[in-house]
Amino acid sequence: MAVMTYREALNVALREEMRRDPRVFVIGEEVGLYEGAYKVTQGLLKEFGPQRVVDTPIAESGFTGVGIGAAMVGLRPVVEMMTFNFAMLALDQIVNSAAKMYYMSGGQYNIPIVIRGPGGPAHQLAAQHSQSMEVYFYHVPGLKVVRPSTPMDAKGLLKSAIRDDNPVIFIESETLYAVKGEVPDDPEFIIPLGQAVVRREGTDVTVIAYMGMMYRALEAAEELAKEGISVEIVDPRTLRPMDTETIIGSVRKTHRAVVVEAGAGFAGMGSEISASITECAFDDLDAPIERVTGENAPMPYARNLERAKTPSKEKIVDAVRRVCHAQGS
Amino acid sequence: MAVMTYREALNVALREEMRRDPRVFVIGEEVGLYEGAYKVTQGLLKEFGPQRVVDTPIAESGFTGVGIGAAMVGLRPVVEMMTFNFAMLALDQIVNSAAKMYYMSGGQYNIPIVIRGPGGPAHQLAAQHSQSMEVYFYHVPGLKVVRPSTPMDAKGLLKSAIRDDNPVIFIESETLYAVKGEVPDDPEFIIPLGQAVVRREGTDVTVIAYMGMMYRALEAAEELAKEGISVEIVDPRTLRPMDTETIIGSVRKTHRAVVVEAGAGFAGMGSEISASITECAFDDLDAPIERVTGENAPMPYARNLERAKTPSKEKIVDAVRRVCHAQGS
Amino acid sequence: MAQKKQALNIDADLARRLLGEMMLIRRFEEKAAEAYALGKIGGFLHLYIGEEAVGVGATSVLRPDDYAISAYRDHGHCLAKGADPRRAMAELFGRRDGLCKGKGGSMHLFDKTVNFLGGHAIVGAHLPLAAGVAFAIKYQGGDQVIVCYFGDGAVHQGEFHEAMNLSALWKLPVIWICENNRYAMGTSVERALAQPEIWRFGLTYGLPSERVDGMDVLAVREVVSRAVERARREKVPSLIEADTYRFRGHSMRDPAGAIYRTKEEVEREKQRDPIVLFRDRVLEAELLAEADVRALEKDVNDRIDDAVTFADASPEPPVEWLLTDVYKEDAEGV
Amino acid sequence: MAQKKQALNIDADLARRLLGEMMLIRRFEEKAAEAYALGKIGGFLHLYIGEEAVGVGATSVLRPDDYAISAYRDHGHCLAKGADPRRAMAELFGRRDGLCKGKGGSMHLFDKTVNFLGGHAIVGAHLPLAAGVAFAIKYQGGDQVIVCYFGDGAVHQGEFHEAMNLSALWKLPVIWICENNRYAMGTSVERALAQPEIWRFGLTYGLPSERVDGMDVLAVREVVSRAVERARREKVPSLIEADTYRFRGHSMRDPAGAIYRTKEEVEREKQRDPIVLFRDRVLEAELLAEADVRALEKDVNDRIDDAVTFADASPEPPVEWLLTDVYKEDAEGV
Ligand SMILES: Cc1ncc(C[n+]2csc(CCOP(=O)(O)OP(=O)(O)O)c2C)c(N)n1
Ligand SMILES: Cc1ncc(C[n+]2csc(CCOP(=O)(O)OP(=O)(O)O)c2C)c(N)n1
Ligand SMILES: [Mg+2]
Ligand SMILES: [Mg+2]
Repeated sequence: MAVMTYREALNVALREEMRRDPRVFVIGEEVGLYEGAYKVTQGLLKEFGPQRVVDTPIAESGFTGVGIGAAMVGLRPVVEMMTFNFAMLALDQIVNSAAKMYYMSGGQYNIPIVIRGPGGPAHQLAAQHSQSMEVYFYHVPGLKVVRPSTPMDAKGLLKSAIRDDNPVIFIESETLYAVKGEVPDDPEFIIPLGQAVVRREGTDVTVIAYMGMMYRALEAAEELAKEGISVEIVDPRTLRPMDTETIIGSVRKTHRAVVVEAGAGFAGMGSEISASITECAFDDLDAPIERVTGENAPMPYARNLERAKTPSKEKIVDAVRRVCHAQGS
Repeated sequence: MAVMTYREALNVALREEMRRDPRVFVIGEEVGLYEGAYKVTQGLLKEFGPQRVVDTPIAESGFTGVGIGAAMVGLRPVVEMMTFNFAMLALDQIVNSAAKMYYMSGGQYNIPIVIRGPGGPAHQLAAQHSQSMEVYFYHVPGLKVVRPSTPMDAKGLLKSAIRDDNPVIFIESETLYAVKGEVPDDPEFIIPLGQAVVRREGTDVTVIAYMGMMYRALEAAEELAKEGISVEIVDPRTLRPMDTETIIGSVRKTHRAVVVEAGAGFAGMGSEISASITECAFDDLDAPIERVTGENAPMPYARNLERAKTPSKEKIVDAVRRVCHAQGS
Repeated sequence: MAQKKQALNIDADLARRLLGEMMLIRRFEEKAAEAYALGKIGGFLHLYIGEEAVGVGATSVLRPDDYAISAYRDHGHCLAKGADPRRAMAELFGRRDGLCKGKGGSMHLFDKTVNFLGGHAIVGAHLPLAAGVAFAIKYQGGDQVIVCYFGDGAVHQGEFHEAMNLSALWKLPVIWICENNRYAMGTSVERALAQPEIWRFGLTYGLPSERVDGMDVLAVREVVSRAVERARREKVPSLIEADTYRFRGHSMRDPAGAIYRTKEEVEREKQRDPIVLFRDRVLEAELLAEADVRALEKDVNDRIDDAVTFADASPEPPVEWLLTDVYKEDAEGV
Repeated sequence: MAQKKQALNIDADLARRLLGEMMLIRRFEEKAAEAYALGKIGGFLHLYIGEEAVGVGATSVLRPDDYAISAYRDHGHCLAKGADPRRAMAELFGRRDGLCKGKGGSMHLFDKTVNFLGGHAIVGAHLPLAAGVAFAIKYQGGDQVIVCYFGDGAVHQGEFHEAMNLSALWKLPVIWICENNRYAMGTSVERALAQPEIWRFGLTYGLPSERVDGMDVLAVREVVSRAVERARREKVPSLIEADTYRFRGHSMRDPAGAIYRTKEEVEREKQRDPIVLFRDRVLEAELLAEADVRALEKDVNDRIDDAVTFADASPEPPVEWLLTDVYKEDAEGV
């Protein structure tokens, strides 16, 4: 195990997969000469040359379509979105071309593509550059959606995504790139898509959270431990397919659940998880599930408003307390 | 009250609002000379001329942006999406420009625009032309989202949408255009956005459904009535803002709920409604909420597969039965 | 006679092939229209009648390992590329033996066995895909090309610009063929493009660009052949505007004599029928005799009747297929 | 002297105004960079240093009721249009008295009082908005125009094509000004556009199109003035490519001497500093004296210092504002 940053873990994953499979190539804005707006592709141009590390014009729909077309005839593109905010411009290609091609063609053309880049709230990037983008993708049949919270997951899941035969939306985070953690050296280390992980064991309440929110939930759990509330934290890691089994398993144990997500709450991941827990484990629940979500506003620029927009440790703590005190009912 | 089709009701709404307010204009593909791909804009070019009924090239992002820009400086555009499937190409404009402008500008520039057209499953239009598109919009702060199920609602809600000072996504349905119903003649008749309606009163279970699914739910209710199950049907009409009060009120009465939606189920409207009922009325629930949704696949072309993809009366009936028989637990 | 043959610069075999393929497509479309009227085909049905010379002419200079991709008006391109009319018709009928198991339908024909990369129904969206296929060809060191057919309506879209630029910037072996039938649904080119000579757009990107009579199968053949050579040898993309016309409405839901064009215009354009013109030329050049043409006609009719019979006989797809082909899970990549 | 004055073809007042505005923008940006380093400004900060002649020259021929719209590198355009530097700086600081109440930030400056329609951060997306504003002007029977500034990077996007076509097709009073500073982040124009002479793209759509030295405020003024006249009187849109350069990095996170361009290139381009060039010319022409320039400089420095003080003093927005301005509910339309 080496200790490395989340960014380095992604870089290593790309490098290893490109060495392993000559069909894998990287394409996107500034991925080559500039080595990535967030330096995830650092050194790749030097090692693999301009044919496999392809700088593009600012044409998200165009170059995503190029990736999909290339995937139709045997390549395995990794398309970088400089940030996922720009993926909105390529959404038609992702939904109507990538996600449906295998189905429309009756199983003739699958699209082994990874579309990756940072997404989610970042620091004061304001309304158009600081959005939780996964909501546009996880609803879509034909897509897989990954949100890796740790360096180890970043590596293991990106490698799985690249080896997957389907379009995978892989959303990293500007705010996690510098996070350090242990990462296995083994180039055959992968983490299968669709497996949640229990980040912290507990007995009183299950908190489901990923990415930055997972870290906030960990802090909240420490604080709650002091008052005797034992929090179990489940990180889904893959949002689609969702590992409902692990989540339900945990809720069956704790009988209470809080879902945390950075994005706006209306019809988000929290809604889905809450609905599916209710469906599958209604009789196990001792209290209504609470959702702690981003406020229903665009992302403001001002620091204090930005802070207020995204779930805080305090809000998570409060929600957990409410859920736990509801036991009398 | 006149009896007219859903299509005519929309046409009348457009006509009345254009007469009432010279700032209102219609823009989109084939809205003028061709009088609308689905004839919703029939006769408008003749009455209002080419300045106010604007045919566009096939450039969804471009002409939606034109609408938004025009709305910034005082006009009130009604943008027609020939079908909502193509709105995916304009999603960046809708989300990043229209929905956020008022907020980003600190309240200086609001965007009074309506984006309308048919959406949802239609007859054998296959994967790219038969999608439930509301899911891409109702999550977004700054947007309102309407799905009118009847001719009266079509008229009353479209007029409200046009008078609203915010971007409103107004999704009609190919399969409802020919439906007939009573529609008030009064040009000042409007239905406020954000108000659900009880389509059928009942005491045993609340079914929440809109558009085609609402009609199927009505049929299911008739069948269930024969076995002594009394179904209340709530049609939200506006998905955002959602009239949670009416829904919760009904559930408080019936203690059971089934949510039906045509779109794929993962993280859809059913998830949101289920989660919010659970949150607000957990103790009133005698059974877990069930979601009856479109299957998690792209829309197939073949008639029989298409039928299997979308919720049937039978599936609704089954779900209601399950929910009602769960009372023992 | 020899002289006349020379004038056409093709031999009898080729004449028979080109004429036969155009007739096959025409017949396929006529029968599809009938089936639509009978309710055997649902959804949208866009016929290629009148435009056969473009797809047939272009495909006639391709190799089997070359690719083609199209929009929703795709039957002609798919058949020209070599797809079995029986399986194509079965797809239109939504049947199990259809090219796409009945899941795709008329707008989404795909046939991997002949490198036909589909039928795409979002106007403009398949242009970047074509660039991507060309990118992959170059990446893999191949010498294939891809032909991308699109309508004049796709030129309105931003993705046209992005695809032209990327293909020119990266020198990709793609031949862009704009089938300018003068209308995008009810919108004439003049009402949609500030500059309606579409081939000129290519020049802005430095692409070899030209216009061709899309009703003349040999002219199409010649122009595309030059473009294919450039693409194969030098990886230079080209833009070709084929001047053509659709004799029917936009789709079966749009009556032919609609408001946006006059009956006279349609009748006038029908004088340019690519099949009649070519048939007359080969007869005149005595490449084929009347009897040959009649034999061809019979053969084509038989094949299409057979296709309809086949499609009719094919069962609906099993309902379990609703949920197959959503994800590919046998993991080639691992 | 009179002769020299004639050579510049402007009077001392205008010279003072143009020079003063360019200096104001420069100073604003320098102070913003300082504040960024101090952590008073967060997020992305894109400076306009080196490009001042474009925004100032263009705006100088506009009327107050004309509109302007820009991308995320918007400070210069917003100030040139007449926004109060104090409120602009307060916006960068994320404060209550900012132009957008602190909600927009550097990339999203809006000022309705001077018809500045924002700061938009999705490359290419504000071009259709500009066409829409021009559409509304024409609809309302007005004779205003809109100037739309965008980078060379926006030309890569499909929306550029759609906006050019729509504006030309519908004859909209918009002046498209491409600020070609030769790079989109780290990508040179040559690495992004198959045909790198951007002004030529306009010709494809039949737009009057030309290139201008974007470091020469008078040249910009002249070219834009012609375009404004055409737009105002005949509703003819124009495309202008202004040849300019950014002296700093793409944003504060991109060091100036980055890998994608050489130090030598940057130094050479700095010799074209639009402020130095214009100052020297007006001094030489004796339109202004050294003392005038010094006075201007002092005035500009004072105003910007004042802006910083103002911004510093302005409180954070009240936290309740998080949820205001999401929907407008007083229903103008009813
Ligand atoms: C993005 C998008 N917008 C609108 C449509 C609806 N539509 C289908 S075909 C068509 C006209 C296209 O015309 P053209 O490209 O000229 O092709 P033709 O039908 O003439 O072959 C339109 C507007 C669509 N399919 N996709
Ligand atoms: C659609 C989109 N893609 C990518 C980005 C990231 N990005 C921000 S600025 C920029 C470069 C734009 O360059 P240019 O248009 O030349 O403007 P300049 O910065 O030179 O003024 C890029 C790629 C973005 N904001 N929007
Ligand atoms: Mg056409
Ligand atoms: Mg630039």
